[in-house]
Amino acid sequence: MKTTYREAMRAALREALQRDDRVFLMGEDVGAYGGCFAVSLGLLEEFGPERIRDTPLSETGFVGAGIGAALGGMRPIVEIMTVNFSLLALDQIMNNAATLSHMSGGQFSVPVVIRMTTGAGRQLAAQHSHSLEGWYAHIPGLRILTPSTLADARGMLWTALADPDPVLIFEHGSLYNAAGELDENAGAVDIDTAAVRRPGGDVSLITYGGTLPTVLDAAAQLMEEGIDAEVLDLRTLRPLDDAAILATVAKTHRAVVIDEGWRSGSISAEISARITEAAFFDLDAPVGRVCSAEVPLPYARHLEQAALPSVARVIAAAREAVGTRG
Amino acid sequence: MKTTYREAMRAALREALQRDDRVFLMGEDVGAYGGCFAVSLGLLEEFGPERIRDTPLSETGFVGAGIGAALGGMRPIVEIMTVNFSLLALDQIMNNAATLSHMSGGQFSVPVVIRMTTGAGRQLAAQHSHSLEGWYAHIPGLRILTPSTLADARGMLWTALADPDPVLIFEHGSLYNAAGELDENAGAVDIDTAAVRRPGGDVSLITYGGTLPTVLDAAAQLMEEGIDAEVLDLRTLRPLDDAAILATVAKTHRAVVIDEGWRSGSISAEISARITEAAFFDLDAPVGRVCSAEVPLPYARHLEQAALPSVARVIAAAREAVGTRG
Amino acid sequence: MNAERAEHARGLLHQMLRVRRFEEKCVELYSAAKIRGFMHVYIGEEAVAAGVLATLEPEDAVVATYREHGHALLRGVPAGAILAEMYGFEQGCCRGRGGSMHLFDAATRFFGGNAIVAGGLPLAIGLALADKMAGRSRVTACFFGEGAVAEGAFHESLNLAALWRLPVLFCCENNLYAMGTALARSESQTDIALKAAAYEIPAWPVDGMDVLAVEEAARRAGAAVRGGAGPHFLELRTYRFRAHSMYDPERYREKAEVAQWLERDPIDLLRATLEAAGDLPEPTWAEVQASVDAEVQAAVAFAEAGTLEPVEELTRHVYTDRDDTDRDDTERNRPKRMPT
Amino acid sequence: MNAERAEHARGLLHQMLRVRRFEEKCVELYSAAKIRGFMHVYIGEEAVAAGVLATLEPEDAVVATYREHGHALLRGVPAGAILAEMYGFEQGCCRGRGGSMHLFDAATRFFGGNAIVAGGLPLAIGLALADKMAGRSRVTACFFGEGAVAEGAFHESLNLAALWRLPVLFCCENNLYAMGTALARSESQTDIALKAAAYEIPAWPVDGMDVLAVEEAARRAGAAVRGGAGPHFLELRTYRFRAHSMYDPERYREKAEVAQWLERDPIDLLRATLEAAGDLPEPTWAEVQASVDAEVQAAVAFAEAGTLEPVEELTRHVYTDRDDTDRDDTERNRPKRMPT
Ligand SMILES: Cc1ncc(C[n+]2csc(CCOP(=O)(O)OP(=O)(O)O)c2C)c(N)n1
Ligand SMILES: Cc1ncc(C[n+]2csc(CCOP(=O)(O)OP(=O)(O)O)c2C)c(N)n1
Ligand SMILES: [Mg+2]
Ligand SMILES: [Mg+2]
Repeated sequence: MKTTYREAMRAALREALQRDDRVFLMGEDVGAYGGCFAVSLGLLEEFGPERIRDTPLSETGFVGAGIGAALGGMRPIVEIMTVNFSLLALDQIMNNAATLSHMSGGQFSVPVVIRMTTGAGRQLAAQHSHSLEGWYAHIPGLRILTPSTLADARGMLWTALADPDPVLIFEHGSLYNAAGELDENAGAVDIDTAAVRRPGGDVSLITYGGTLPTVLDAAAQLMEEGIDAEVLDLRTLRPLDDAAILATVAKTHRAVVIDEGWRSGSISAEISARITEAAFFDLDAPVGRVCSAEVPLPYARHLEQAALPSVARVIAAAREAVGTRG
Repeated sequence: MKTTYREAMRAALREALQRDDRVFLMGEDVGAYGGCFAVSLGLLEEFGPERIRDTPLSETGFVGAGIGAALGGMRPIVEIMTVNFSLLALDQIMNNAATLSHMSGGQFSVPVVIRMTTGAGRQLAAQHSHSLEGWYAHIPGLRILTPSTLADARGMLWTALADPDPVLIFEHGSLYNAAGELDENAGAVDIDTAAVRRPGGDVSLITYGGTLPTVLDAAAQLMEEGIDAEVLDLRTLRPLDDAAILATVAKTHRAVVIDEGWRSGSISAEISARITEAAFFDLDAPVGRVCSAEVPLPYARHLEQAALPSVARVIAAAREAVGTRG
Repeated sequence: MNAERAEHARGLLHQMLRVRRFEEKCVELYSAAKIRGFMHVYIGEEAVAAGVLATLEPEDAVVATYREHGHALLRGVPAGAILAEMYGFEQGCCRGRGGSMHLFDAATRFFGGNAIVAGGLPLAIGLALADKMAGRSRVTACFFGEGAVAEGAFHESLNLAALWRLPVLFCCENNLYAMGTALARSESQTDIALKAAAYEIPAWPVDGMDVLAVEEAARRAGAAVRGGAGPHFLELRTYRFRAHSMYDPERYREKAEVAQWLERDPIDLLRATLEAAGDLPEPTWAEVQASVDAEVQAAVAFAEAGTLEPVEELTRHVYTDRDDTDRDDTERNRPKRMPT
Repeated sequence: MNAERAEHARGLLHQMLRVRRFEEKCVELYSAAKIRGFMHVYIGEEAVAAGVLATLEPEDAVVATYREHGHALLRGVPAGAILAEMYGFEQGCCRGRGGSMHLFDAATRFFGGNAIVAGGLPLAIGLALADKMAGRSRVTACFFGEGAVAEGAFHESLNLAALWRLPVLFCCENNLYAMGTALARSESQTDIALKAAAYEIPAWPVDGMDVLAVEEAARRAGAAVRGGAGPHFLELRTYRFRAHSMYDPERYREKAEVAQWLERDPIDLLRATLEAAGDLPEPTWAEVQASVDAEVQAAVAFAEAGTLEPVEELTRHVYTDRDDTDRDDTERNRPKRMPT
């Protein structure tokens, strides 16, 4: 079946709404407008305004309400338009969603799913373009998902809803129009493991989300020059699948982590540190990193593109890793 | 002169208020109450309610107002009681303070100083105890300071106020009562460099802020067993003083980073990654990390203490680093 | 008073006294370093929680602040479990993880214990939304101080509640101070009930030192809420007799002001009313006191006998235990066991 | 109208037309992919910015939203610099870093260009606080949509402004929709001026399609603000004729509603008034149009001739350039150079 990332997300939403009465979608313009990125288009007509619930511009209020509704037995899906706006709700996310289970000594669970668009590439500038999913992965109590494929766009939501704890799903804005084939019967997928998207033996390219297509492009080009890269899609940033990370490094002895977050304090740093800690003497080269430039994303296209991980930068980092004598 | 960290901070505030009309202090209970940790005690009487400005409970509002006042030519010092509450103001901090200079193409500067208490150890539990300074260090456009000594408590504020860009100062709650000698003439200090607090040749213990005393204790004990540790106090978490980090590692070839943040995605990971990137073949052991357990800080003392970096854990990590064959 | 009403009033007096004596004991135990961290007592404000909570049903929900010992106690959380929590013991209602500011109890639908000012309001909105969507006729009572009114979260929550006609009973504990900040120094409009009116939420001020008045108002408002009339808002005018927390030197208010309010002690007031009507004969009052003292003493004994959770359990409950969870249960957030 | 008044009204007509034609050109250039990202035009709402900005002094400050081309233009930012900004060129008012949603100009004290809804309000509070503390008699005009009223930041800001009697002129552009959300679906109380009244801020609704009414109200309110009477609040009732942004298929409102509002086009209204009074003879109107067309054309030419900033400059301005900054200047945030 031909579909797009956006349609796959929508199919996942529809399925969840059909399967479980407790599920509802809430956020700014998810209903009458059809979703700011048209993900929920048509769902209002199908499920009505109670379950496709437009909210006022009140990120703290409606994210907190999602957390409360989860405490009250519902399975809310809260949509935040863009990751930058989620900062307005961060108190509710960190101080409530992520802590209630622990603070209550395990009495409560918070089965809320919070979805948001992340990432740059569409010239939306410094207040709409950041990639903070790796930053959110710092917070204990949360689970962080970054679907990069049609199958994950289709399958991660249901698993997230079945999870008793708060799950944040980051959808990269550049992926919504990604088109491709998806199995008619595609459904829930696991949210615990990373996936090798391209096997290879020379260097491990570790990435996730919106950067996966860039990395796969780079891997294809690297093959032309005889470098056979393995591409690992992390899929879940918290908790990280350490076993998969170490397995690919054990195979290749060289790794480059690619992510769209700002470099300092990025999830790439964490992965680099973990690899070093667990596989130091296996490594033939230091772990490389390709991240975004440390700048509020600029509007101008050439500057924005220069700030982001590119095929060329991935290739250069892979070459450097492979070129290093072990 | 005998003094405390709290008094040193207060002296710094007083000096700033005396030296520059544009400086004022604003925050919850900084005035009539005397500051929630008594840092500003007495300043209201000295400088009046315009310049020691009590605010309502409105973190977004008054942090944003501080940013605006900085744009308007003032030199505001904004106090947030505790780092957890700063999440309520994160939109203003990241989307405005950190971006305005860049978004405006360099037309504007935002010379605001935002001070807050950070860290655990006082059984304040999950909504008052976190250490998010390393997490804040991810954000381009900010400068992050973590005074750990009396001299830095006394001296960093003025330098921060002279800086044209937003500076966040994190004061560890466990340090306020720290007492010691301070030069009568102590004044402004640089905020660009890390400082070696204890020279040594066997292993580098890299830390900052509230964890420094723990690390110095550990170093003293390590010396007894013949391990001569060098202790580097980062002082500034953004930008990191790479030269100092690499210099100590070049000397010892072994490093352990100690910080009170949660381990995953910590500033420790960043430092580990940078060391690996720049000094991989100099290292005789993987860079170690001692961080907080990944848990919303619990109230019970034994659990809280178990979650935090301790002398014992630092010693164990240092031993492991030294014991590793290069 | 007729006999039934007198009996009822004595019940309220008993409840207020439970809180008073419990809090006094907490202060004592804090001084003895048995309790640590930040602790905020409710002494002086007992009529508010006692009056409102008397009107709730077991299936209703309660959301409170860090000054919530009294609310937890009156909601039915055992005194021993609360005190053991403050001792940091595993017999505490949150296994020692929450402490004074973070009491929770699934059995009584007591949702905290929120130490972020105004942070509980959005949770209350969500709890009420869940009830409304599920067609359950329940009330969520949400307590917060007048200091919370300046927070954006307060306003977003009121608007959502009104817009969606959610069954929330907002209970603003207006004790005139937020730490050291007097209301007039934190709000341009100090008439709190007017704030709610700006959302078209029915709101009225109540004498928060008169437990019968509080109960009456809460019953009226609660009935409307339960009946589907949307949120209601009570501004409960009260005063804290003690410092904000155990660290507060109280520089910001006059002793005379405190003394004046002490004359309106809610316990004394009700006791005087009952006595004047001959509805509180000495043996009864002595019995009430004795029963309260016994309860507090038993709670201390329970807490003193508590044990520390093994340190190996530190990272447990950050995520829900996977084995004791049916991933698709319909009754999550119901108690697995009653807290002791 | 007397001659002076007619002259003045023609000036306002000219200003509105400048915005209209500029915005129409932007739409055209967006379709031609010269402009990218999110873009929000002000067509239909011109009377609001024209009326308010006509009353400001050069030393006053302006804070606006992502729908701010018109405000920037009328505040005096050259059309060419605005357009070049949207082209992403270094001749843009922000060197291409900001784009449509983030126009800034130090020379005219134009502080954005804020793409976080309600995010500009706290900045305005701070700018006004700086003026007040420095004893400067200035106004900070802060524009925002009615959608912003649901955000906590709005309420915190209004309270601070009122509490501290800050010289802020709040200008709520009530165009009835926040993206696809009609006011009645986002506020329980749809009378926006009442919100301000809850903070004891003088507030009144104004016909936002009548530029003379807007100007009159802004002048009155602004004079009070400047005179030290504290913040004032205008609810400017207007309508956007176009979609929310270039991506909006406008599913949420009826064509008939749009058509009805089109009949109250602020430019047509003023033009008709002037014509009826004989105050807009054909040559004059033609001249106005020609001058506007010429300005827009020149702006396009300026933008088309723009150049890209060298990519090496990418990380510049994340922090203030240290060499061109005296660390202790008293006039930071004053322009180093006028934007071209
Ligand atoms: C968001 C936030 N800011 C600041 C604090 C610190 N703080 C704790 S209680 C308090 C005063 C709250 O006053 P009020 O809401 O009136 O409640 P009361 O203590 O009077 O019961 C403050 C400022 C906090 N806990 N949360
Ligand atoms: C905090 C935040 N949430 C959501 C958005 C996305 N968004 C941009 S404009 C807009 C509608 C704002 O409506 P209003 O304030 O009425 O202004 P108008 O567009 O009508 O001028 C929304 C929801 C945003 N930019 N910021
Ligand atoms: Mg209070
Ligand atoms: Mg609008």
